[in-house]
Amino acid sequence: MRQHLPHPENRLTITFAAWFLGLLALTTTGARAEQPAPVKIGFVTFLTGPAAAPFGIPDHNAAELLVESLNAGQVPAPYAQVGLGGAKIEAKFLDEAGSASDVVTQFRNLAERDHVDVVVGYVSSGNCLAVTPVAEELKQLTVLDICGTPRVFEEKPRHYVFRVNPHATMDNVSTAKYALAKFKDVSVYSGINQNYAWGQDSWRDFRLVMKDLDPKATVDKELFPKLFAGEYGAEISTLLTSNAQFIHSSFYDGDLEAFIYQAAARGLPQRIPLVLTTGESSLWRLGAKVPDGTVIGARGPHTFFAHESALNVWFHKAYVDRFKEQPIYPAYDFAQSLFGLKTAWEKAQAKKGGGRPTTEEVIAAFEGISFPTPSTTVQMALGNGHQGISDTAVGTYKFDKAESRPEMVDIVRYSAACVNPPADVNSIAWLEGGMKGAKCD
Amino acid sequence: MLTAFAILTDGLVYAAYLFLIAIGLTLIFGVMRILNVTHGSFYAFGAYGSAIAVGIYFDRGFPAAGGFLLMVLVAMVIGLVLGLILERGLLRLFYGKDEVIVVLVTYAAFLILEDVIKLIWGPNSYALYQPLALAGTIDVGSLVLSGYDIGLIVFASLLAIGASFALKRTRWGHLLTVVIFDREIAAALGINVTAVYTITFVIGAMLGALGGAVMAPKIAVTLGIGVEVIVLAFAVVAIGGMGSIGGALLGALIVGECRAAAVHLVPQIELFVIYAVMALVLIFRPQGLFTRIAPRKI
Amino acid sequence: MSAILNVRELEKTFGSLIAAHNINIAVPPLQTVGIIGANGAGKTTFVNMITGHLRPTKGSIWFEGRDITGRPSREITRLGIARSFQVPQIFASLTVLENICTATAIARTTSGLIHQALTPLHSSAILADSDSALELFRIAGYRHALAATLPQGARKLLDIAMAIAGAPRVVLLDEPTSGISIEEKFDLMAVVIAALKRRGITVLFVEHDMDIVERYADRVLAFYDGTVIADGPPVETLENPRIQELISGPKLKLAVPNGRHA
Amino acid sequence: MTMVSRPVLFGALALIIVAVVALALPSWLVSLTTLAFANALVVLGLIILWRAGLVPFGQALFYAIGAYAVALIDRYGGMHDVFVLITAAAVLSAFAAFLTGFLLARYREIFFAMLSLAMSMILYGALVKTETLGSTDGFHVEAPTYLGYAPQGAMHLLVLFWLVLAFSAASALLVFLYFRSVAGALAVPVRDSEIRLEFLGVSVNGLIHLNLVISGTLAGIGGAFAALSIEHVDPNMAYWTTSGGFVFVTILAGAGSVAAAFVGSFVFEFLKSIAYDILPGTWQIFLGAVLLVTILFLPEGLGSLFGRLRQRLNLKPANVSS
Repeated sequence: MRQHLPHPENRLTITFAAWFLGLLALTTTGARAEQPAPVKIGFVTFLTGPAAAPFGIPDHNAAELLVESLNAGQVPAPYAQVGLGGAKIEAKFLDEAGSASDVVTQFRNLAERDHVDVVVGYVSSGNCLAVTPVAEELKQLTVLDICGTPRVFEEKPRHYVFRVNPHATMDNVSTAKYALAKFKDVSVYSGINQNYAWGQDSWRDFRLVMKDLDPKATVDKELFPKLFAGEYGAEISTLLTSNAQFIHSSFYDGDLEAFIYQAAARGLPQRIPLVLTTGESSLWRLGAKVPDGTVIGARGPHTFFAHESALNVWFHKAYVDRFKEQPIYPAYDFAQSLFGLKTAWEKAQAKKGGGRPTTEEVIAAFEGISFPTPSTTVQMALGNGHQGISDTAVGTYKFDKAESRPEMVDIVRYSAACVNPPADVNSIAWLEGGMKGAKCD
Repeated sequence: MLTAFAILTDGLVYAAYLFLIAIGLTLIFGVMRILNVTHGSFYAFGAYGSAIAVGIYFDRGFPAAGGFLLMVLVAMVIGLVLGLILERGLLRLFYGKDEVIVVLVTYAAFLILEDVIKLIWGPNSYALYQPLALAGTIDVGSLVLSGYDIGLIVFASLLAIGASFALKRTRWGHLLTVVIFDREIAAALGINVTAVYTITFVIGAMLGALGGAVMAPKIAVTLGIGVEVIVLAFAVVAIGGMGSIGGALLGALIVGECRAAAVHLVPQIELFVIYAVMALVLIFRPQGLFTRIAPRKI
Repeated sequence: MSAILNVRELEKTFGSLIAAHNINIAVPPLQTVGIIGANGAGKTTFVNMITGHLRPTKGSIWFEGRDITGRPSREITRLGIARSFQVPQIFASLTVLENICTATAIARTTSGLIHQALTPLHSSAILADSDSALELFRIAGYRHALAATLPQGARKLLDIAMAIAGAPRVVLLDEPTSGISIEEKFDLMAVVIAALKRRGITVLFVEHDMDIVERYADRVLAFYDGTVIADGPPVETLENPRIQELISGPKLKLAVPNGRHA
Repeated sequence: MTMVSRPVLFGALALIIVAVVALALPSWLVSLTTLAFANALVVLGLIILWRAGLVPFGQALFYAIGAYAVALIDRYGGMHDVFVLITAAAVLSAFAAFLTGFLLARYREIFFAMLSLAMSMILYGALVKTETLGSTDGFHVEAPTYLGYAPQGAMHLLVLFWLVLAFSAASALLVFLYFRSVAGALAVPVRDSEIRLEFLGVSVNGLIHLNLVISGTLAGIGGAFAALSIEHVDPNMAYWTTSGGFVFVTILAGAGSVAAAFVGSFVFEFLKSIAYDILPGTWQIFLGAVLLVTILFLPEGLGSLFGRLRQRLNLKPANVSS
C-alpha cells in the first residue's frame, strides 16, 4: 500500500525517473537539447478518509501512472508526445479531505503560493461547487474530475473551469432505460440512497426518468440511510417487505459493500434484483457476493464497458502491472480529465505554432473539442463547451466461476445525445420536460 | 404485524450494535471520568484486525467456530496493546487536568491513530464476508433474519449480563464501584486507583475493539469508520447516563428501536432521530436515564 | 411586633421523613441566637429554609414584616438575609482580595446582570470597602494569598466577610467553628461576633461547642428531631438536664478536644 | 487605569500594522488570515464560556446559523450589503442563542457539552434534508457590496479582510472590557462556587445565559464572515467536527487573553495549510501532535506565551522598538 502514499521521497524518485527517461527519450529522438519549462499541475483528491479507497486511490494511481508515462513519452497515439506539448508535467498532490473552507484555502494556495498552471481534481460535488467561483476569481485554469453535480455549469457559465467527465444525469437516465427494458412492465420499484446530495440527486433524477418513460410505475419504499451508516438491518427488512420489482441504489464502495454483504446474507438481492448506478467500482472486491442479474452502471463506458482501443489496452495493462489491481471508473475518469487537458494544451500550442500556450489560449482550444480516451470519445458539448458528454453503457452482472472474475453481460450502449440534455437545457428541466430533444438510436 | 415484528428485531440488532460500541466508552467514563474519543480508533483497529486475521483464518478453511473465537481474541490483543500504550504512555500525563482537556487529548490521539491506521493497512478497504454466510438465515414469514444478527443480539445480551455480574458479584467489580462512587474514598480505602485506571482503560479498549471486530463481517472496513462510531456511542451513553452499564443498555435499546421505527415508518427523520431523542432525554433528565445526580452538600 | 425575623409553624418533610416540625420563633433585632442540636436534628434544614435554599412544606417566614416564604435564595439575599456555610463557599482560584472585591462589587450592582456587565470590577470605592472588610475580619494579612491556600480559620472568616458584603440585617452562620481547633475557636468567634455587632447585624449561628454558645449567644434554640425543644437564655437552657441528656451531654464531655464533627 | 490602557494600546498598534502589511501580502495569505480571524471570533466566544468552565461541543450551531443567514439573504433576500448581512447574522444567532440558552444555561460540564452537541447535530440533519439548499453540497455565496461599493478581484479580498479586522478589533475590545466588568469577572467564581454566588444575590443561570448569548452572537458573526470569505456554505458548518475544531483552537490559543484567540486561530489555519502541503496523506498526525504538544508544554495555550512576552516588555520597555 505504501507506494499509494505520496511521501516526499516517493515523489522525488518519481520525478528522477521521469527526468531520466525523459532525457533518454530526447537523446534517442534527437529532439531540441534545451528543456521547455515543466507544466505544474496540482492534483486534488481524497488521500484520507472514507472516500480515499473508492475514489482517491484509483484517482491518485492513475495520476502517478499517467504523469510518469507522459513525461516518458510512453503513451500510445494520439498522446505519444512528451508531457503536455513536450513540456514535462510536474505533479503536486493535495488531500481533498476536510471542510469546504479547507478545500478552498488549499485551492488558493495551489493557485497563488505554488503558482500551478492547472488544477485537476475534486471528487466531492460540494467541493467542486466551492472551488469553481474561486477558480473564476483567480483566473485559474481548473479541470474538475469525478464530481457529478450538473449545477457547476448550469448555475452560470464558467470561463476557467472545465469538466471532461459527463455529469450524473446520464447515469440515472441510462440505468432507468436499462431497468425498464430488462424488467418487463415495471409497476413498482423501491430505492435506497445515501442521505446526502449525491444520493438525493440520483434518486430524484431516477424517479423523473421513470415518470417520463413509465408513468404508471409507482414507488414503494424510498430509503435514505445516513452516509457511512454501516449497519443496514432495518433498511433491508423494509426492502424485504416491499413488493418492488427492483431496487435502485447509487451506493458506492464502503456503503455499497456493507449493504451487499448484509442484504445478500438475508437473501434480498436474490428476491428483488438491485440496480446499482455506480456499482462497477466495487465488483472486483465483491466478486461472487454480488448475485448474477444485478444491473450495473459505471458512470460512463469504463472498464467492462470500455471500447476496444490501443489506448485502452495500454492503460489497463500499465495500471494492472504497476498496482497489481484492476483500474475502476475513477481511474478512467482521471485519464479522461488529463487527456482532455493534454489535447487542448497541444491544440493551443499548435495553433500558435509552437511555444507554451497561455491559459486563455488553452481555454479557447479546450472549448468544444472532442478527443479519444481509454474508455470512449468525449465531446465538450455542454456549458458552452466546458462540460463533456460521452456515450455510456449499462450491463447485467455475471460472476464467471471458472475464471473466478466478474464479467458483464447484456451490455446496452446509449449514445451521448440519448442520455444527456441538449446544450442549452438545464438537466432537471430536461428530465421534468420529458427529455425532449434526446436522440436515441 | 410483520412490520411491528421487523421493527422490534431490527431495533434489537441495532441496539446490540450500539451497546457493543457504547459499553467500553461508558465504562471508561464511569471509572475515569474520561470522555474517550479514541474509542473510535479502538473500534477501527478492532475491525481492521479482525477483518485481516479472521479473513486469513477462514481462507485457510479452518473450522468456523474457531473464527468467531479468533475475533474476540484479536480484539483482546488489540485492546491490550493500544490501551496500555495510550493509558501508560499518554493519558497518565494528564490525570487531574480539566475533564475537557483530557477529551481534547484523546481527540488528538484519535487524529494520530486515524493516519496510523492508514500507514499500517493502507487506504484500501477490507472485507470479512465468511462469517455472515456461515451464520445462515432464519425465515420469519417474508422476513429473512441473518443468523449473525441474532448472534449479535445474544452476544450483546451475554456481555451485558456478564458485565453487571462482574460489577456486582466480583471483588474487582466492587473495587470499580467504589472508585466510580468516589475516587477520594477509594484512595482512602487503600485501593490502588492508578492500577484500577490502567486495567479499566485496557478493558474499555478491548470492548471498543470487540465492537469493531464483531461488526467487521457486516461492513466494509475502510478509513474513517471510527468517526461515525464516536458520536453514535456518545449519544447512546448520554441518553443512558454517563458511566452506567445499565444506562448504555437502555440507551442502546431506545435509540435502536426509535431508529428502526423511523426507518420503517418515517424514513425522512432517520438522519436526526438519534439526536432528537438525545436532546429530549438531556432536557428532561440531564443526568441521563440511569444515573442519579449526587445531592449538593452545603 | 418588632421582631426582625419571624417564623410561624414552619414544617419540612422529605417524603416520610420529618426534618422540621411546628417551628415558631421571633428574633428581635441585634440579638445573637445560638442554635444547638445533635447532627440531623434539623439545624441546617432550618437555616436552609430561612435562606431560601429549601422550600418549607408548611408555615411562613417573615423578614422585616415581609413574607419571604419560598423565595429563591438570591432574592432573600438581596432583601438582607446573608449566610455562611459549614464548608466555606469561597472562590478558591482567586486571591482573598479578589474574593472580597467580587462580593463587594456584586453588592454594589444590585439592579442585575446588565448593570453588572457595564460596571468595571476595579474601582477605588470597591477597593476601599473590600480593604475595610478584610481589616474588620483580621484577614488583611492574606490580602494577596490564593483563597485555596488559606488555613481553615481564615477560610471561615473570608466566607463570612463575603456573606455580609451586601450589608445584610440578618446573617445565619452554619457551624462557624467546625473543623477549627479548640484553641482557635474562641478567637475566631470573638472576631466574627465583634465584626457583626459593629455592623449592627442580627446573628443566628449553629454551634456544637456549648462553651462557645454560652459565651456568645444571647439566646439559645435547642433542636431535637426537627422541633425546637428549648428556647431561652444560654445558661438555664444549657443547665436543663433534658438538653444535656439529648444534646450537649454532661459538662465534662466538653473538655475532650475537637468534637465529633472533626 | 494603565492595566486597561496598555493591552489596548498594543492591540491597536498590532491592528494598524496588520492592516497595512496586508497590502503587501499575497492574496492566499490574506484570505487565509480572513478565514482565521472569522473563526477567531467563534473562539473568542468559546473563551468566554471556557472561563466559566463550560465547553460546548456544538458551537457550530450558531456558526452555521450565521453563515446560512448571510448566504440565504444574499441569495434569496436580494440584499447584498455586507453590513445588512452581518447584522442579520448577528441578530439571528443571538436570538438562537437566547432561545437555546433557556435550556443550555441549566446544564454544566459534560451534560452541557452533549446537549449543545445534540442541538447542532439536529440543525445539521435539517440542513442535509433541505435539498432546495443543495443539501450537503451547499451553495455559493455571492460577493457582497460595501455600502454600494463593489470591489473587484484582489481588492475584494482586501476590503473583506479589513472589515473582518475591524470587527475583530471591536469584538476583542468589547470582550476585553466585559472581562473587566463585574459580570465578566464572575466567570471564574462560577467555576469555584455557584452556591456562594447565589447567596451573594447573583443568578448563576442568568449569568451563564448572558455568556451564551454573547458567545453565540460572536459565533454567528464568525460564521457570517467565514461564509463571505470562502464564498460557500454547506451543512458541514454545523457538524460536530467543526465544533471540535473550534475547541481545538481554543485550547491552542488558551483562555488567558483576548488576543490569544486571533493568534491561535491564525497559527492553526497556517499550520493546517502547511500540514496539507508537506504531508498530503498524513496531515492528521501533524495536527494531533501539535495539539498534544500544546496541552503538554503550553497548558495555558499560546496566550500564555505572549503573556510572558508582555511581562518582559513591561520590564524593559526599550525592547518595544526592537
